[in-house]
Amino acid sequence: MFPWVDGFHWSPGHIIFLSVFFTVVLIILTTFAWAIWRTASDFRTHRATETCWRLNFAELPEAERRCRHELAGRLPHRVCNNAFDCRHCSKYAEFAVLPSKTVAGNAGVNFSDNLLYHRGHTWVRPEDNGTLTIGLDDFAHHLIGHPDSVYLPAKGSEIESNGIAWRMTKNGHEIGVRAPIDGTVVSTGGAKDAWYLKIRPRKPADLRHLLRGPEVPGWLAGEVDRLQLQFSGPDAPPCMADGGTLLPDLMDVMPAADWDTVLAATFLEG
Amino acid sequence: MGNLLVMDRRLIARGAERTSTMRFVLWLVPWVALLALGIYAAGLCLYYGLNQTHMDNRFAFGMWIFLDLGMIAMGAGAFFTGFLVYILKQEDLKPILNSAVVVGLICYSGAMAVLMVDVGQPLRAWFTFWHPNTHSMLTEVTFCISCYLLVLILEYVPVLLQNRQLRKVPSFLVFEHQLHKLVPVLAAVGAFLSFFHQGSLGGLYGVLRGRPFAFRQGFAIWPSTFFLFILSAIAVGPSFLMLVTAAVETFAGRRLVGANVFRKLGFISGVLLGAYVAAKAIDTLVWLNITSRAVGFTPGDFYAYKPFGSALMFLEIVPLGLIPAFLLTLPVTARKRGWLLCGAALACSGVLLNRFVLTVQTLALPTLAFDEFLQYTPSWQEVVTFAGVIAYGVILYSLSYRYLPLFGQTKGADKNVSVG
Amino acid sequence: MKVSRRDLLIGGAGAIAGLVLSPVPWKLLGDSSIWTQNFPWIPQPARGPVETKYSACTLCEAGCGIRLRMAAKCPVGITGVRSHPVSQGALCALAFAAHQLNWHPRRLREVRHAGHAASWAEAQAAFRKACAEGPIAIIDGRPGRAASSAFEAFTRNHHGSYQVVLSAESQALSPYARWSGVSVASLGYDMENARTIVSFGAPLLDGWGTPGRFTRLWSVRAAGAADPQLRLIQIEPSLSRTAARAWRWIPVREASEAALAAGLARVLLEEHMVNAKGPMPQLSLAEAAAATGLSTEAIHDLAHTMLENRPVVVIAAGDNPAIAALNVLLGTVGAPGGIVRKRGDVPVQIAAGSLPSSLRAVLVDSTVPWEFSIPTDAEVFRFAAWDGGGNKAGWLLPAPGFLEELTDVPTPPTFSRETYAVALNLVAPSTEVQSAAQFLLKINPTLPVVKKVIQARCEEIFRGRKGTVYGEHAVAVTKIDSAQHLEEQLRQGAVWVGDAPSSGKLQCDLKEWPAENRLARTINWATAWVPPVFPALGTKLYQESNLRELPAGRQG
Amino acid sequence: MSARYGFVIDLDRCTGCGACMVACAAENNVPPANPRATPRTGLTPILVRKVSNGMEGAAHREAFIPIACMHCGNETPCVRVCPQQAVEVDKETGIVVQMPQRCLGCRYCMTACPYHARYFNWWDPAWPAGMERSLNPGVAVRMRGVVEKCNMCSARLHSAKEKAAAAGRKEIDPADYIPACAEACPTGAILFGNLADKNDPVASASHSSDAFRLLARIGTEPKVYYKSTEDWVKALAERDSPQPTEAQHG
Repeated sequence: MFPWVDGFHWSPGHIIFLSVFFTVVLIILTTFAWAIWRTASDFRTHRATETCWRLNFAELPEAERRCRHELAGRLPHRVCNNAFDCRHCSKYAEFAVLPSKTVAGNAGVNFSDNLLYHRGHTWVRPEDNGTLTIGLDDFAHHLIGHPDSVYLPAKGSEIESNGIAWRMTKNGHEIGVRAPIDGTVVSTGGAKDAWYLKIRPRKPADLRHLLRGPEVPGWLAGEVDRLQLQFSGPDAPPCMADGGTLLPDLMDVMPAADWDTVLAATFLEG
Repeated sequence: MGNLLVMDRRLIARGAERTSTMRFVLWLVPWVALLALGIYAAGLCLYYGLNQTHMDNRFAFGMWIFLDLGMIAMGAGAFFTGFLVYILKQEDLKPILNSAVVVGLICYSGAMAVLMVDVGQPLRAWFTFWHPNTHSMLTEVTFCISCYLLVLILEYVPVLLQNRQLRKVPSFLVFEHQLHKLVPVLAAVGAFLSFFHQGSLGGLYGVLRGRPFAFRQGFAIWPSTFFLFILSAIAVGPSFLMLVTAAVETFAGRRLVGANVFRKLGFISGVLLGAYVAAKAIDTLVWLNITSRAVGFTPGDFYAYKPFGSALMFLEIVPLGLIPAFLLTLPVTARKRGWLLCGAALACSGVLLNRFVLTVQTLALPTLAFDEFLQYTPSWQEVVTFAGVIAYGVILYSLSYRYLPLFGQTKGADKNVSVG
Repeated sequence: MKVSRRDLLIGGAGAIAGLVLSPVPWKLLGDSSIWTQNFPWIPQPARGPVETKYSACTLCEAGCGIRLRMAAKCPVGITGVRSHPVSQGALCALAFAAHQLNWHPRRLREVRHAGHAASWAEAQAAFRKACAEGPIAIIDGRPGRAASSAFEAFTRNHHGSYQVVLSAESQALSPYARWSGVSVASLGYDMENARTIVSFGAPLLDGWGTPGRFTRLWSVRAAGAADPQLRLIQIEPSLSRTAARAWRWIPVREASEAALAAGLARVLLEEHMVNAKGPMPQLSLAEAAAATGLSTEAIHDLAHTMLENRPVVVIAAGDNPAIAALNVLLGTVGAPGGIVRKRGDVPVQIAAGSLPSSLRAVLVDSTVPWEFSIPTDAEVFRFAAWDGGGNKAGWLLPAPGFLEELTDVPTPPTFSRETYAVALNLVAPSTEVQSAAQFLLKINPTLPVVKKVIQARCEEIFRGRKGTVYGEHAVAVTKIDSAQHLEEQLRQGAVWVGDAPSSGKLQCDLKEWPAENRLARTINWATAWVPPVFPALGTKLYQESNLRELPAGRQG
Repeated sequence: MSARYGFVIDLDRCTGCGACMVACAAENNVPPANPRATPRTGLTPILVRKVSNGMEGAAHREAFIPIACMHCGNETPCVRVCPQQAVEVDKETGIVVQMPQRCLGCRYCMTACPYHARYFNWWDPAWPAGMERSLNPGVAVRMRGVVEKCNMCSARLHSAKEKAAAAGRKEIDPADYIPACAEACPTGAILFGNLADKNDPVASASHSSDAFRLLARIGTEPKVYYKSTEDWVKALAERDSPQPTEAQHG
């Protein structure tokens, strides 16, 4: 194996054989090490969360990747291929100016025009003091109702957009809520108050990627449809008829449903 | 119990359609039992020594070596598919890539496990690395197989990390992402290694000048069996993948890959098999008429002893070689899934027969003029140990199939397939 | 602090990686391989000063010369002694592992009475009682030893009878003894001067007589030659090892040897090929041919071949007068290359089997083969170093094992000259053992002591001024200065050999052709081997290969 | 100068007594058979095999052929295949040396050997209680799971070398080195010596017209020669029974 080990010969065959072997091992180990190093550097440069989100995004079924402009009725059909980050979307501005058609009926899911919505069912409210308040939207509230427990990040900790902002549990299901935007946590609320986090964005916040105005009802309508689809099926529990409204605390009302899938879809789990 | 159900549900990729936890457990139970038995039998062999087997001084190799060779040939699908996809850019084979990796991993790790029981002093296995004899084909095999096993594990990691729960850990997800980008490198290395050890496994017998039944002339340092084994392995690897996929499809009750993939695998397999059969035929003629005659051995010395008649050679070359080659390539049959699978099955059995003949007949035949022809039947410990390996394979594959995206890279795709 | 799944996974991975990178697993790997080289249960050879000793093998009457490698006072290897005049460096296959016998699982380690453990005191009490109550007999398997004289003395003092079990080789010589009145022990074959040897089933090349003597002779004068100086004609139903290597093999029907002898005699007499005038056998040539399954021509040719190059000697496998008679016709009895008489004379002994019916007890010496069935229902005191199994004897008495007692080695039968050697007790007895002589000595302290008898014999030889002592060098007795010196040499493994046989003094006149046709005792390769067990390494011959078969009645 | 030790075995003289087998086992501390051992799983570094000319009746002939490691001098099959150099050809003596403590027990060498002269330790070596005291101190006992074979009693060669060194001699005294089998053979059928030494009896014997080697045409240059005057025995050299005249070359 090595010159100092018994059985080593300085013969061409022996040398060639061993050098090939060592080369191969070296390549394999280098590959492995390289992957690890790249991973580490991704975390150092805060690209990790972004990468994760993009990978998970790639896993989303097309139906859940509809472009905001389609939701707002500006376009007939368009699938987002930008991980819902309109800030880097070349087409954003071009489509944003098109006229929008508001979708009628929202199945009893409330929303407010002065909140900005993230696809992970959180809303963002810019405060006068420059901080941003983050909360769960009405749709999420209808599903979860009152969570059994909430694990919020500590004051002063950083959250990154599309990373997990906070975790909640309900009936043994773990729910990770994606952060709509990055920044530093300045204070934490909870289920009892209407909001969960107040954060201070790193730089003057660019909120372009969040849904607003006509896009929201379209999006929510789609979500409700999806919910309906997921509830329908052979062993589905009784659920809202067309035009009916979403009951509150659905998870308590229909514990038998496949909540695992529903929650995964709702909170954009990959 | 309910807890188990929830756990199971959460491990299955979102939207993937899998059988109920109950049925899955019931499916696993017998295999787990078999695995336990196998571990017990292997334990006997390790604790009391190889006297537990029916091998002896003449049958120094037995059922284990034969099946190891078979398994490794079948596992060739892994490196070959990787080679086709990443090096030859046959993107349309991508859907079976993960499955191929798992099959390869099972075959190689299983073979290694059996080898560790088969050697008399497993604790000294590493001597081969420490004091290698580079003239020995077995050294080449040992080095390549262990390296390639490492490669297979590295190739398996990204698949594993795509499990729904594991990918929730950001570092794993990112690592998977990064490693995946480097898989072509691994594929290349894997192809190189497999190429050599598949060959060396053939060389194993080809170099035995003391066994004229196995000894072959060669090119450079490699006897002809070196190349025949490579050819037969890459010929039969895809066929085996087809069989595995078909089996899984039967159990899953739905198509997992497009028919085009099958046809392509079949075609590749068939063409290579044809080449192999041709090469083997020539090799056999040269060996019978020149190589073995030169040392005073006539075909009679090889084929006079039942059950190892010349019929066996014919069976290997024509019904299990030529015919499947045609079944897999001719458009008429290749279009029909049934014929395709039938061809694949024949091809696999043909190569298995080849490994059997080289391992068992080589040792059964007399060499000295006053030697007698010997028989050998494996002991239950041998059989059960190997059955345990099969069980291990089935279990690992079932788990992988249930919890990992084996067919199709995206859940979306998986869904589409499952719907369509 | 809450440990999340993530922490666990990462921790686990880290732990594994750390362990692999640490030296721990690699050190363990190294140690494990060293461990495999000396598992605790693998025996380690005993270390100790290695010395060489010479002695004589006492396991059969051949008394071959052996060289022992001793480590830590324990024999670890046995080889033959080239310079030994009788065995000439050859040994039987089993002798090479004889030093393992003393640890044989069947070694007798305690006095047993009717299958139960007993003590030497009880055994002695029982024998004393028996002697007091009635006549006893002592059966000796190897006459002429110092112990034998002790046996004879005891039987004289206690109105017992001293009996001897003769080996097959000695039995083959007994007809001549009966006809000439000379004791069997003083008869032998002068093979060195024979040019044709006709063996009627005697395994001449398979442990017959003294393994070395004839095999060496044969390999030098006969082996492989088309027309050898020494012609070996083997007459035997099956192709034995001897038959396979013989110059000629003549297959005959089972137990038809005597008939063939008669047939040959007829040819010799009718065609006046020999000087003798008779007696003529009753059997006609045709009858002989029919009995043996040979053609009359074949018998005819054989007769001629026998006489082609003389001297010729006929050797039987056992006590078979018809075959012996053939030698008388050929006039080879008392002639060079034939049956010869050794110097000196040993009192005539009677073979066992004719035991008095009313016996109180029988003492069987350890030299009597295990398979010898004692034809009496008296109380039996059986001495043996190993238990051959299926023993009926009332008393089973553990005798000294291989080289565990001081004994002398008298002339082997079949040898043409007198010899004398001594085997020391080189090995410390591994168990509480007693030889028959020691046993009797405890009962009757006036008996001759082995040590003394050996001394006496040495002095006798010294005074005889005849023969040569073969030790490191061959030294004529006349050159040795004292009896003590001679004894010392013998004790160190030398062997004394008497002068060349005096031919002539042997008269066998046959009145009539011996009618009775005793069957030749069937002989197998281990007949001479006295212990009922084989050395452990015997398995190489009969279990781990198909070379031989474990003879019936022997224990592996 | 380097020797080429070898045997010339005179089959005319071999009576198949088996002394060589037992003497070899005793010298080399080969354990006695496990109760379950058979001729196919035994340990017989030298094995005497019985052969016959296949005839019936009086024409039936038998002979005995002692088979030990042939110490092949060319392309030594076992040496080439051993993955970890547990077998090597000693340059000084031409002896093919097996190193049990290096052996992995893969048994590849056994499949490579055309003479079936290699044996696997299927069982742990075991002697009846106390008998280990009779073991030869010069030779280490092999452990279970390794291959062993005839080493030409290397232990004896070793002590011969020591003796020579002690006497200040470079070369060993041939009289000091003779393997157990050759020493034990009662008929002197097994001749041992240095084939490279023109004056050595084995050298001349190996060139006799009656001498032949087994499967010589495979080209492994065995260093064990056989001698016989019987043609049917000579014909056993090769499988396709060549004429005795052909039997020598190869």
